[in-house]
Amino acid sequence: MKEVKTFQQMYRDGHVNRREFLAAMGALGITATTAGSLLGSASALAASPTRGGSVIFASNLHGPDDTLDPILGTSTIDYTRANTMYNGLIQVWNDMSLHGELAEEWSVNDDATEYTFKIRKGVSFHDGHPLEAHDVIWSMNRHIADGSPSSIKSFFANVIEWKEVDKYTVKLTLSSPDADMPVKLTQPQAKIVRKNAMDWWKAGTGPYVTEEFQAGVKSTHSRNNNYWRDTGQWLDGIEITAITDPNARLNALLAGSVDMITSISAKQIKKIESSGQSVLSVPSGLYGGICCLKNTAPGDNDDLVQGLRLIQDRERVVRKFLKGHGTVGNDHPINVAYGADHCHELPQIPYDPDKAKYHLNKSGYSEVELYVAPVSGAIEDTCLLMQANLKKIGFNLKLKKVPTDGYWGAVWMKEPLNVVTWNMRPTANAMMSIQFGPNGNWNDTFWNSDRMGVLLKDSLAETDPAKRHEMHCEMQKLVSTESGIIIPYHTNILDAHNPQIQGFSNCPLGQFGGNGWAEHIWKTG
Amino acid sequence: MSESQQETSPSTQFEELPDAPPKRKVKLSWPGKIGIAVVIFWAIIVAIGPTIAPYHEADILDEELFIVPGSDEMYPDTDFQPPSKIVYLGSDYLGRDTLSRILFGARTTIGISFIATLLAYLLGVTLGIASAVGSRFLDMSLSRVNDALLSIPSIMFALVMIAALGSTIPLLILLTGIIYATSVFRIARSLGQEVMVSDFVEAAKVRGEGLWWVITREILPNIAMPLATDFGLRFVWVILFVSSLSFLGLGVQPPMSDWGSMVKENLPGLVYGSVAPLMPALAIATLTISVNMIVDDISAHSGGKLAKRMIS
Amino acid sequence: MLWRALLGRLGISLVTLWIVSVLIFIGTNLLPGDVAQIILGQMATPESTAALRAKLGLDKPPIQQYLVWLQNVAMGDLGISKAGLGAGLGTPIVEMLGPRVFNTARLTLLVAVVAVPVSLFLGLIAAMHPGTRLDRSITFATLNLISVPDFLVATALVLVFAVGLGWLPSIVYLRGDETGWVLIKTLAMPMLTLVILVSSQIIRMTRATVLNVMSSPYIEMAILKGVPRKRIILRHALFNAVGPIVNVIALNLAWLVGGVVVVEQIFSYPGLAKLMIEAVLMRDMPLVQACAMIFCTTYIVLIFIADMATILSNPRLRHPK
Amino acid sequence: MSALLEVDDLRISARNDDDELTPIVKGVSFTVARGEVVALIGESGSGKTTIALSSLGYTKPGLEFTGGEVRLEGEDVITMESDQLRGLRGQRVAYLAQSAAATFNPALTIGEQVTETCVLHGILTQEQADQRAETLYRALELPDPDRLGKRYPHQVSGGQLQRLMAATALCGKPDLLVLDEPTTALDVTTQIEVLKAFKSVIKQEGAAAIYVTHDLSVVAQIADHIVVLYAGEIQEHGTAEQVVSKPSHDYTRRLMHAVRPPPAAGQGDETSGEHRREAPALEVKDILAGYGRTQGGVPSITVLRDVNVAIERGHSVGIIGESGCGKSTLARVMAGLLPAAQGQVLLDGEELKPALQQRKRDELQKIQFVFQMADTALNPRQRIDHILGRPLEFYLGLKGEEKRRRIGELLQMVELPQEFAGRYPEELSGGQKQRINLARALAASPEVLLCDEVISALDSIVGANVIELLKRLRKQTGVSFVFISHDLSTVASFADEIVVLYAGRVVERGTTDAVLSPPYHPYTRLLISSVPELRVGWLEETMETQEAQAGIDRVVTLTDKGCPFFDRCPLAIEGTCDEETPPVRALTGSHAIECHRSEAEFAH
Repeated sequence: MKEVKTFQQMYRDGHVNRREFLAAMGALGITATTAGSLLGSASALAASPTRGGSVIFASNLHGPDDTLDPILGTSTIDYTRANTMYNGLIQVWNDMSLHGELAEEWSVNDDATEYTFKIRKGVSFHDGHPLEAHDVIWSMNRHIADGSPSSIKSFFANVIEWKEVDKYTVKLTLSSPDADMPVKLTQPQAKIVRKNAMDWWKAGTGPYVTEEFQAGVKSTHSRNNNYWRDTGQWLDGIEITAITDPNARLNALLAGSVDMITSISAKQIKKIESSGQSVLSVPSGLYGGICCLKNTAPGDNDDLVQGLRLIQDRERVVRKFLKGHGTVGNDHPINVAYGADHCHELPQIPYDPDKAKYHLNKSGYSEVELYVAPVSGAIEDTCLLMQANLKKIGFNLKLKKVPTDGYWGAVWMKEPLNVVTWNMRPTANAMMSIQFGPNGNWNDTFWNSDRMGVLLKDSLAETDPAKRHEMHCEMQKLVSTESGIIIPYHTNILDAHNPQIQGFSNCPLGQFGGNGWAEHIWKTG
Repeated sequence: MSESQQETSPSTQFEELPDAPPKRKVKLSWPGKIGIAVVIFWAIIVAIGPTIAPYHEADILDEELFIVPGSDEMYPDTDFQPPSKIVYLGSDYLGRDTLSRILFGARTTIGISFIATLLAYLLGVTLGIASAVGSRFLDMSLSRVNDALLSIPSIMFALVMIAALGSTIPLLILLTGIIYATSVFRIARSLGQEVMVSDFVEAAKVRGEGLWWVITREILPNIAMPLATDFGLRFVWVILFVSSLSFLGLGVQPPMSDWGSMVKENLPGLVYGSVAPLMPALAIATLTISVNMIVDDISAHSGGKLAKRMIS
Repeated sequence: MLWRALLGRLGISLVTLWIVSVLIFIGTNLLPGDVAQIILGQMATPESTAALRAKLGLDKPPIQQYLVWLQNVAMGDLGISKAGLGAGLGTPIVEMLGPRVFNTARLTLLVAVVAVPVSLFLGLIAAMHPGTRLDRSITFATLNLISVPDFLVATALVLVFAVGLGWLPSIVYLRGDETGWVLIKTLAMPMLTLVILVSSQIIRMTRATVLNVMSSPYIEMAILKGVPRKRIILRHALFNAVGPIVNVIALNLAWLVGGVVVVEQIFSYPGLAKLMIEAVLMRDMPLVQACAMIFCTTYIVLIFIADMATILSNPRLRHPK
Repeated sequence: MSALLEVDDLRISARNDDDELTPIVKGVSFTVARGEVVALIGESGSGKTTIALSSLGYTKPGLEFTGGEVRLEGEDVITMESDQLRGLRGQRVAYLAQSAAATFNPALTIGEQVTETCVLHGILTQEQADQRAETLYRALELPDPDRLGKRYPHQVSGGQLQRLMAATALCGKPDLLVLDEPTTALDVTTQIEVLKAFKSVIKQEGAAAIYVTHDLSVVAQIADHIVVLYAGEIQEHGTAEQVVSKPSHDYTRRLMHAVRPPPAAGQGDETSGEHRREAPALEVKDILAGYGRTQGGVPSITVLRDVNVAIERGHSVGIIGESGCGKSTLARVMAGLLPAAQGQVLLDGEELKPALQQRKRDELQKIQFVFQMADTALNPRQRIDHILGRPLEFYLGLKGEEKRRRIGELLQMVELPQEFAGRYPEELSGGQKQRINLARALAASPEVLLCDEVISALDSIVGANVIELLKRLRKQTGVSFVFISHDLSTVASFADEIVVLYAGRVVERGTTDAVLSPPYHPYTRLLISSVPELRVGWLEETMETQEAQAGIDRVVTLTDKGCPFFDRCPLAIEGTCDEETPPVRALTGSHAIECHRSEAEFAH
């Protein structure tokens, strides 16, 4: 819209103030949320990056098990620290494309069992040591060692060996073909550290150096003046902490105690914006869902699952619980955020209590128990709404609320009905194969389909976009009708920050643009 | 008062004078009376709350209910709505009726607390009296274990146990009962010891009465009244404790409402000026303050002895 | 006689502490899940679990585990937290506790410094003028305050001072280098909440104890000797009320160290109570045990000090016949 | 003499919760002249303390002035402001309470409490006050006067505290002293000391005094005027001589009647031999008993040693001694409440197990214990019929109508109306409770009744009535009595035999006549001479005749060797009495004295 551009220009030049800008956008029929982001980009237009200043970042979870060791990372705060301190071999860009980071380039053999990485020259660790092949090999071997505590150990189950070819060349041999290996190497756990590092503080090559670290409290970081690339590094210092309580976290931002907070809830957006803070809402494939185990009762009953699909008031969930910061789910993980692989032709599953009632009656059940933990922003609310709606049609859904801790070990993939949340993966294929592939580690509905296996394999090799789309459509249809997953919504990645801080990317793979904001953002004024 | 007829006395003109003025009956002052009224009110709510509630505690109200006539907004906000004719005390974070949830929650919160307090008394009084009448060794062992339990912060104790055994209502009651039995134990023990050395217990012992008779006929009737007053105090602590636990998220299963978790789940509404978190908090406060006012009033009559025991 | 009384109390405290250690050990071993498995998480294989179990000494019989633990604790070695353990570089718990103990101690001391004098003053004022409007308002206010949940007090204060007036930050965010006024302002909200909660208890107790003493014959005698009221309270009554008052102060201080979970949670204050909750949630057994031992020891030590004060304030024991 | 204090139509009422007033003092008038001692005498409930306190402008909580005036040198103290009252109290009018042990603040030093008033009122500097206190300590014959001020109340004895109380009162040189039963809680030997000290100090200081008591014989020693009170009204008012020798009012005569004559031979109640059997009903042999951990048959605190007492069937044995001498412990040993460390308890010649838990029910039935304080001996939560019914049911297996009838008989026996069966103890007066207490013991149809100070907590008239009742019961039932008391005249009027205990040892025993007539053990002699007589001038006479040293109260302890009475005994032989256990000298009949001195030496 031309008008919008004009107003952005006017705002940047100081002809209109913030309130007038938002009012004008309202007059143009643009929703407040969109207007807010337009305002953000207007600011981005207005200011060129400036050097200096420091920020305080508050994540949603921390504790005594916070770690600087990349392979142990399990939470946003660990990933954020890893991205601040270290680099990986390969990185993923906002458009989900893969690019070399510490690997200048890489090559793969035909059956995807051998990879060769060229290590970048002239990179040095924070303690001054130069980066060489043996550092890469040592770092990667930590994932495959016996009894390795790596949280992504299983990603590398097919690794035979990492081998030094020369000082700057590393060769990886796999026992089975794996085209997704480069994607796995973008994980924050797969960062490269200096060989034989004992003390993680100086073991990275990343944009910021750790000054202080107290598990469960905070860490502080200062600019790495010998960084190997120029990505800005605008900030002088970064402080990373967490505030577990969501209200306290929000209050901290509002009170100016911190500059960035992760994982805000959609309900807090109104308050944040009306208080002059900025919201970063990045559409994503991230979703919350309900798993019905197909290998056990009652999930093996197709009518029951169908009934539960039809009782989801998806529109209301997105409207009320997500306040519009998300998209309606269609019981498969691949939403619009996956771009071309999303199947827009697939009809949307409606909210239909009558049909639901029909299927539930047919299922023979009048009562089931669902385990709920607050694993995803709106999942509890969604289940409560489902419960209330089921009550109206005479079906008793019992909710068993359990804490998040221990949930993934004790409940998920164990109790017949449970809730789940999945982060977005770089590709639709990666997402589908992790959760529904024949050999998927985390086939959390225990649904096995040979057809799915064939499609996953073929689609990887298929180069024709139309055919590929067709295959993906078929997979999405299969999952949404036959598997045990119910996906009522996909939620945007929601974070909030002080409007003085700018330069965030909209990579949907993690908080604040995939946790890797440290070297890009800057603070004005 | 004195009606002795002493035929042997030289004159009946001078009767034996009473030792002390007759005991005054407990008469409540106005805060005590208000307290009783509020407690009775909540007792009635516990009995009939769910039947008079306008909605069910699980009901997430339809958006149509909130459509303002003449407005073209089809999907008005239903959460954190201010009190109105549709929702007398406003709506909560999910768009449920706060009043209905308080009415339903009374049963959960008061019920759990009451049963837990009863359990605490059962345990505490039994062991406390056993300690008071039992051997030195028994007393010593029970007292030390009790001291040890007392030294563990109660919330922490509950937290570890609930983490260990899962959050269910029976466990909640059991834990609360055990935690509060420790202080009941101390009171019952000291009261029991006091009565135990009294002459009338000695008299029963000299008579050759068995332990059971001494406990049930001599000791219990004499410590019943102070224990009853203490029950009120303890009940208040238990309500607060159970509320704190549910505030920390260790409580009943959704959609059941209890007052502590209602405060917790609606806390975000505070910044929007919603009354949703305040209403259940007020419900707790009215009940606890009332019970305390009654206890205060009664113990004012018994010479503040109770206050001395409150320390335990 | 004095020494016997003191040694007796010391003995009782030590026995209690020992029972506490047993209870804590049993309690934490009730927590489900094998610590080794929890540490290894989804990566657990039978061999790696067994190896880690051996490393942690979990393969030994419970009594032996307990004795080893007790011995270590007695030597000041609280063990290694699970945090970072997998990499072979577990964090010694003593190191982890350091800053938390400091934070808790700082808040406790600040609260005590304000609450104790204020509540003694108010409690005595109320006791000196029983039945007056002043006394009744103090009594009524404290009655209400001890009757409401702590989270209500905390949220009400946030509503007024942080959201409404905007004077104070609604959470504690400590950079670590705050001093003086900035520190006070940063800690103001939890301090205020705790001061209110703690003071109500101490005020009521002080008042009740002093009034109780006031009904004793020697106070009536002092009145009949024409001793002014102020002197009666401060010299005659207070000296005899020391025991219970010190006791209630000790109990409240113990609560400040280990019982303020809700307040630490609401204000996100990195204290010991919050650490223990986090440790419980992560099944970090050594850390849970260490925290619990700290809480219980604090309680027992404080009560011991209170008992000592009571014993020492008793001239019968101080000056035997 | 000009009137120092005028009490004019004084009225005081109690206000209850319903704001209703109950009159306590109903228009009392009297005056106190300078240098004069006026006694207020009456039983509990007569309003005597309330009237006395009004001279300080004070009422106990719950009471209020409703009329009249109390004028001190013409100024009404009732209407004084609190500032004026503070100046009045302690400075012009000083108060001595009944129990010094309770009225001394345990947390402050004696010196501070004695001198507090005059320093606060600015009469003396702290230094002057300390000096004056020391002077007073000397005048009151208190030990260690120069260091006494630094000590705490628990470090001195009860009698000393009572005298210290006088020092406190006198320190500010008040015009008027108010003494509220200052000797009631003391042993006779101590009482006489304290009375002596009070009397001389009052004379020395020239102060006027109001002396409150229920004991006429004490009053006779110290008062110039006597005011007899009953239920808040004056019954009789006159000089001491006049009231004591020629009482005009009925109530005064009743009070006089209740005063037991001083102990002397011939008062004992000789029992006929009709119930006599071979073996004594109850006998204790070579008892050694005490408290605390027992090691090698010796408890850590030994209270009784070498005690032998036999109670013949139908006889009553009085056990007498000062507080702390072990007389209650002896009763507890007999009852089995405190198992003796050594020695035997025999019932009808059969040895009983030391502890009552091991004794058989019929053995328990035969020995019944009557507790000292009826207030605490009756369970306040049980009705009288329940209290009396339980032993009937427990020992005799009575039930229903039979039990009810027997309860009625018991009530009749203790002269209480039948309707008392439906009442609770708190609805009864002290004397009535004591009767129920007795009836409960009788309900078991016992052979031996152990009466532990059963009348010491009662007023004189009530107590006298209870003694009468006991005498009658003894005749009716033929039960043997062990009668424990610190009051020699009470024992003398009731017992056939007397056992004198001193510091856990039997120093003398024999028939009442034998014990109460020479030869005496030196301690018995002291006891007998200490009992005040109901005549003016007795105190002065006794003070001259008595061995001053023996009267001084000491902490009485059971010594490991020698005679425990050594340090008080006027006849003590240095080197013998403190080293060797005195021999038992058998005299005529069953009379025996434990002493190193020969019969001839203590016969005078």
